[in-house]
Amino acid sequence: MSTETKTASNTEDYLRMYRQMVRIRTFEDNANQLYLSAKMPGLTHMYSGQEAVAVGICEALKVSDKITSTHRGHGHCVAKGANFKEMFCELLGKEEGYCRGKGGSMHIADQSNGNLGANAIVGGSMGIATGSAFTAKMLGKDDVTVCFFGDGATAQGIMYEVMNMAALWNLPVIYACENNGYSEYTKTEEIAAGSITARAEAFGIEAFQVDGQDVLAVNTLATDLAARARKGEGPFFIELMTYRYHGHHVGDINREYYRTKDEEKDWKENRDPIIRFRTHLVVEGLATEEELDAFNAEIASDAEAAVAYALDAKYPDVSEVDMHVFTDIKHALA
Amino acid sequence: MSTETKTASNTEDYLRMYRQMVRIRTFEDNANQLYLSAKMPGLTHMYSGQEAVAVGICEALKVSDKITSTHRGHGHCVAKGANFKEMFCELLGKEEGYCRGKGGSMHIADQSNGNLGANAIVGGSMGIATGSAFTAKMLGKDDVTVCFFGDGATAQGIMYEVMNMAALWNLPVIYACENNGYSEYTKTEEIAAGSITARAEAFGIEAFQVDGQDVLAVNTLATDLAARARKGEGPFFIELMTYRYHGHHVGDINREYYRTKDEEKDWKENRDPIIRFRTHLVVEGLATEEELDAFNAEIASDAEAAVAYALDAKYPDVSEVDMHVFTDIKHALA
Amino acid sequence: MREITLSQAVNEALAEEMRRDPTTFIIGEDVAEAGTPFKILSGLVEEFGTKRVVDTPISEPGFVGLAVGAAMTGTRPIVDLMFGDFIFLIMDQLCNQAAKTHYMSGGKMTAPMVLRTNLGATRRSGAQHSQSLHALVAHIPGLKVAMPSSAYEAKGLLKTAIRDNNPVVIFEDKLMYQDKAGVPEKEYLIPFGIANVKRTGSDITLIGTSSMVQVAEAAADILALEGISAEVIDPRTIVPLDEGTLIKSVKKTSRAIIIDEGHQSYGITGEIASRLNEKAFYYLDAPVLRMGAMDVPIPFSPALEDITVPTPERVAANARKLCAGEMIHAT
Amino acid sequence: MREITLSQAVNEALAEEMRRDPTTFIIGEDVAEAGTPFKILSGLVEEFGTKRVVDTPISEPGFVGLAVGAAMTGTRPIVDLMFGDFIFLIMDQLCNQAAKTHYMSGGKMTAPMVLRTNLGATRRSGAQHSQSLHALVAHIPGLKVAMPSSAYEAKGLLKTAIRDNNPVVIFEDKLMYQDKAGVPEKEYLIPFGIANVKRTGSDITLIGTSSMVQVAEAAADILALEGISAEVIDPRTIVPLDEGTLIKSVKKTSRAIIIDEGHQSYGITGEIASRLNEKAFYYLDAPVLRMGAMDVPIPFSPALEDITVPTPERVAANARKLCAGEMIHAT
Ligand SMILES: Cc1ncc(C[n+]2csc(CCOP(=O)(O)OP(=O)(O)O)c2C)c(N)n1
Ligand SMILES: Cc1ncc(C[n+]2csc(CCOP(=O)(O)OP(=O)(O)O)c2C)c(N)n1
Ligand SMILES: [Mg+2]
Ligand SMILES: [Mg+2]
Repeated sequence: MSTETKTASNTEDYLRMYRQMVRIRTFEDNANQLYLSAKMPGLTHMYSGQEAVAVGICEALKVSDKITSTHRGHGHCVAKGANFKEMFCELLGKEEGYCRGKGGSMHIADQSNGNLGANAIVGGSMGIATGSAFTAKMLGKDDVTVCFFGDGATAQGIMYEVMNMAALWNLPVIYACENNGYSEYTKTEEIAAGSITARAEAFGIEAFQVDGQDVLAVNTLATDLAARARKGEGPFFIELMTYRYHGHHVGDINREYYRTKDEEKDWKENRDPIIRFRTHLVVEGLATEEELDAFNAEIASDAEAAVAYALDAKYPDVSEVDMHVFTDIKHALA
Repeated sequence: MSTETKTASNTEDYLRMYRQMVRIRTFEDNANQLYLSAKMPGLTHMYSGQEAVAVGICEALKVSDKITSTHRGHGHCVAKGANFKEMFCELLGKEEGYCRGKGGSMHIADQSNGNLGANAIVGGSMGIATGSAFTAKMLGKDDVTVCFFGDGATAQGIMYEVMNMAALWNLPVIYACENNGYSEYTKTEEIAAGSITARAEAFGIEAFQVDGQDVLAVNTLATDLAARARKGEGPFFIELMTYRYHGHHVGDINREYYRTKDEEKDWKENRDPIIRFRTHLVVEGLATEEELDAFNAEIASDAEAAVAYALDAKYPDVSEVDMHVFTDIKHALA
Repeated sequence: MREITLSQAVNEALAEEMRRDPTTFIIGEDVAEAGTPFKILSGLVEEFGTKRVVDTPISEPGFVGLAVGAAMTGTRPIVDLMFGDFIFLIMDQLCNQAAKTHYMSGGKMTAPMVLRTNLGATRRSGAQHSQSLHALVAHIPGLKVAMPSSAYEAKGLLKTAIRDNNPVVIFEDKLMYQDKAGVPEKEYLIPFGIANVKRTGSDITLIGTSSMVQVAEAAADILALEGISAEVIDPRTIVPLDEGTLIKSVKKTSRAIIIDEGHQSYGITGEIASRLNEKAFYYLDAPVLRMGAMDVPIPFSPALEDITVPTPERVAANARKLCAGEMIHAT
Repeated sequence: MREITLSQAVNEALAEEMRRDPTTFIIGEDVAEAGTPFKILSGLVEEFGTKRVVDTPISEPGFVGLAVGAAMTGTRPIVDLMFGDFIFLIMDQLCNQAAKTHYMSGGKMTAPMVLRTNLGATRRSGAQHSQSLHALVAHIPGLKVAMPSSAYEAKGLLKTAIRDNNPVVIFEDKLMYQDKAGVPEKEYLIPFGIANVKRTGSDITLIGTSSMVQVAEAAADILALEGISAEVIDPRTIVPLDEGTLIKSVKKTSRAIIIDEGHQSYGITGEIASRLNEKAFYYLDAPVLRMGAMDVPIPFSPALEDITVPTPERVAANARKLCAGEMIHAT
């Protein structure tokens, strides 16, 4: 995430985008490994394959800009500036996690970087994002809010309710629909009639469709829309065409009944956002293979260290169980 | 409501449409009078001004076709075939009412004529209407369901949820949006961004806008769409431009802060659906002024008799209070 | 002390708090020019403008969700939910989101919002506009729930609610909007979690919520004529609940009736009665009785509606029997 | 008797009823090919086709509303709500519409639908996927509420629910989907409103719902070793509630604990405890205790989550104290 509002047009920005995408992929590979080795409580939803969406968008934002995230939220969290250590601690339910272990993967939040949190209710954060934009407008701040959600979430009525209000009141919010072709085990075309972008347009909202595997295309569009939203020209809607590499969640292993291995292979081999961007960087002479490999290695060892730390970290004390129910009552059950 | 599916192209049909519109207006004038004379419990929402919508549509339907209605539901109820007597009894909370007095104005229903009921939750019947269409399709019946709702109800998310499903599954449902320019004390343009018909079109639903004060235009369109819906070509969406003459409810007397008397006058004098249709009937030689006056008089006396009957009718016995909570438990609190 | 209506009291509380804190705003349907169908908010838009008194489309889940997000990011929304019955529409935003924000974030985020809505039957409004649904939100950890019993409480509790950093739901009795009570001109707040002993007595404790406090007081008047001395207590907030004051009273009187306008079964009377039974067990001379609304959808017909809710006469009748030892086992 | 899992029992109930009644259909998210994320419905779409096992978009209010309308017009929808926590999203359709249809129409219309959903924590699923929200629907007149405690009940109650002409909500414990129990091959139904005395005892009555019946039984085992004889009762349905059986038992044992996985405050334990207190007052030797889930959003961390729900050890510990007369006033 950049500290200034600008297009990511120089090498430094590009390399940060590359690194952030690799960080997400690396985080997810480690999280998946934790699941497979039965070290992680519960299930989690992998973001791998969609990295260009989170990174392309978050790199267009300031720290004080807000995002709302989803059940598939690790990518947004990393892209908006979170650290591995607190993230892994949260995934393992440890006290040093972003939410002191109380949230877990589906509720990870990082307020210091403007991430208002993942959400386990599909569509559950659409109101929150719109309200965040309302705050910005009411208090005269120039913050923009990006609302991430999946294609499946477009079936939730609340989306239309808040788009209507955002449009009526010109709120600085960008609705970012990550269309990865599936909601759980169902293809998008089976659950979405008509056109997703037309649904936003019907409310008078400018809507765009963009290749979600092309980080620069995403970033260019997001940078432009964020700037326009700051000027009061919002809201906007983006449909980002992307793909998730893993199952719906880490436990969704046998998925041939709903999508073919060939399809997965095609996306991974021919449209991977990291490979594509890496090639671009090398071809354009912005980085060498060696430099990029060095980034990868550094990120891998960062992740390894964070995982090891988190595994060893302590759980919250049981006395925390009734803390934070209310802001002003230390122990709700005392 | 005709017993056969057909266009209302002959005199008899026209005269029935005229009578039905007059019956609605007469019903409402009496209901309003009951309120003003403090004889009616609670408040009620008048349909006067919108008669061509309910009548134009319901005359395109069979008895076994279904409708769902709204808080402003007397018009739909009359148009779908209900009697004055049971209606007034219901409005007064009497045992002989359509719902034994338990529903009242906002929940009046008339299952025998396919009216699944008024609804006091704005947008609350959209799921019900869509489900009714689902039944027809699943059981292989050729019934069509019309879902009546106001412009204000287009802000409820459930509308988009059910339109999506209706479109995906080609359900025989017609969404009939009565745009009377206001939801309560707010103008439609202040609460509806973009275009209402475009919102349906975005789901791949064919949408139409029609003059809701022209009963023949409404009836022609509805007849066509009902026939197409029966063939599996639905769902459809109609926006009917209309106007309510009274306040939001009978108690909404001083309304100049939200709409002018001139505006009301203009609609009443220049676009009244009954006056317009009456002129048409006379000009085309389908009826004489005298014949029409005779209808009016007959309806007025019917209404008068029904009101008198209802005022005298008895309330349900107090033992009914815990009946009908469950179908199989006679007294829920026994 | 001057007397004003509950509706005016609410209006004053809002105006005072909005003057004090520029981050507060009102949001809901027809709250601005119309001042709500109950005309409670009249005048506020004139003072604070449409930026802070915001008319919404008929999108309850949407505008409550918006309020949650606004609250999380630095403003203090005061949501107007026109009828308490619409709470069914917004449970997800209120209970899955607002109520859990602080906890799920490990204390890092807050959602300081107020949801003002109403309860109460006998207005001939039918089953979808007459419910008293406070039990539903009281069951969800993370929400505070206030139930003012007069104009005085309505003002003081609302002001406290607006300053609270937690999501608060406040239920006004829509039958009481025009009822007057003494309300000081000087600013005051009523703290949450402190019950109000409206009248002291020695034979039986009558615990009422919202307008049932008045029913309890009327019952106490009837009982007084018969020489039965009833203590009347208004918990004021059901979350947090001032258990201590209630238990103390019951230990003294040995008998209690809880009176509430929510449906009786699986409602709040069971919770309060259970706590009294658990914590004052050996002091009780009779079972703690509960009087809620009947477990039926509220019927429209006046002939039926009026018998669905507790009345002073019925409360007095039950109290009489309890005191006479005729209800060793309630039926 | 053969043993099958709760998940298989549900699957069988659905298959049998769908064969019997061609107007039944299943509707919900990922119910067809995927057979739900819990794989409960596997095989049904193969037998009944996608016309009767209907995958929906992620539109809970929409498809529940659709089910209400379908039920009102001649079909019998069986709605699959993936997580009980999503009930917040559909309260309006369930409680304002389905629950009131029969009553508001004066008995002329019905909404015979079943909403199958689940409850239960300790699955490390976080605060929005771990709630046990049956108290909310139990409070609303017009809904029946079933809470199967094993595969046997899951099948028998679900079949009854499908044939019931009222809207029924059935909560399965998601932790129990793989638990096995004896289930007859021969068709059977379990009537609503009849509690099941799982084991007889003389010292204390343990009333549990859903998987808390197993917790109660495990507690009874612990207590038996100490010479305390516990009666364990499963109400099976909380609406209607078989008050008679519960009261009879408590009159015999003089002590009771209600164990439930919903939040304790303003939940179902208060209702059941109150009814016992009211109707068996002079038979009680100790206050009726309640053990619900803690009044906190369910935390993700395993270190915290496990202590939020009742355990056999804690039930036994409370029972022990009650029987020893150490809890004249519970704390
Ligand atoms: C309200 C609600 N309904 C259902 C679910 C279960 N669920 C979790 S993720 C998911 C699919 C979401 O699809 P999409 O929005 O496309 O996001 P993706 O998983 O593809 O990233 C579903 C149905 C939920 N968590 N919340
Ligand atoms: C869910 C819900 N929100 C709000 C209301 C209060 N209300 C009743 S009618 C109405 C306006 C409806 O406007 P519209 O749909 O245009 O219908 P009209 O009254 O114009 O016929 C409102 C806000 C309600 N009954 N239900
Ligand atoms: Mg998706
Ligand atoms: Mg309107």
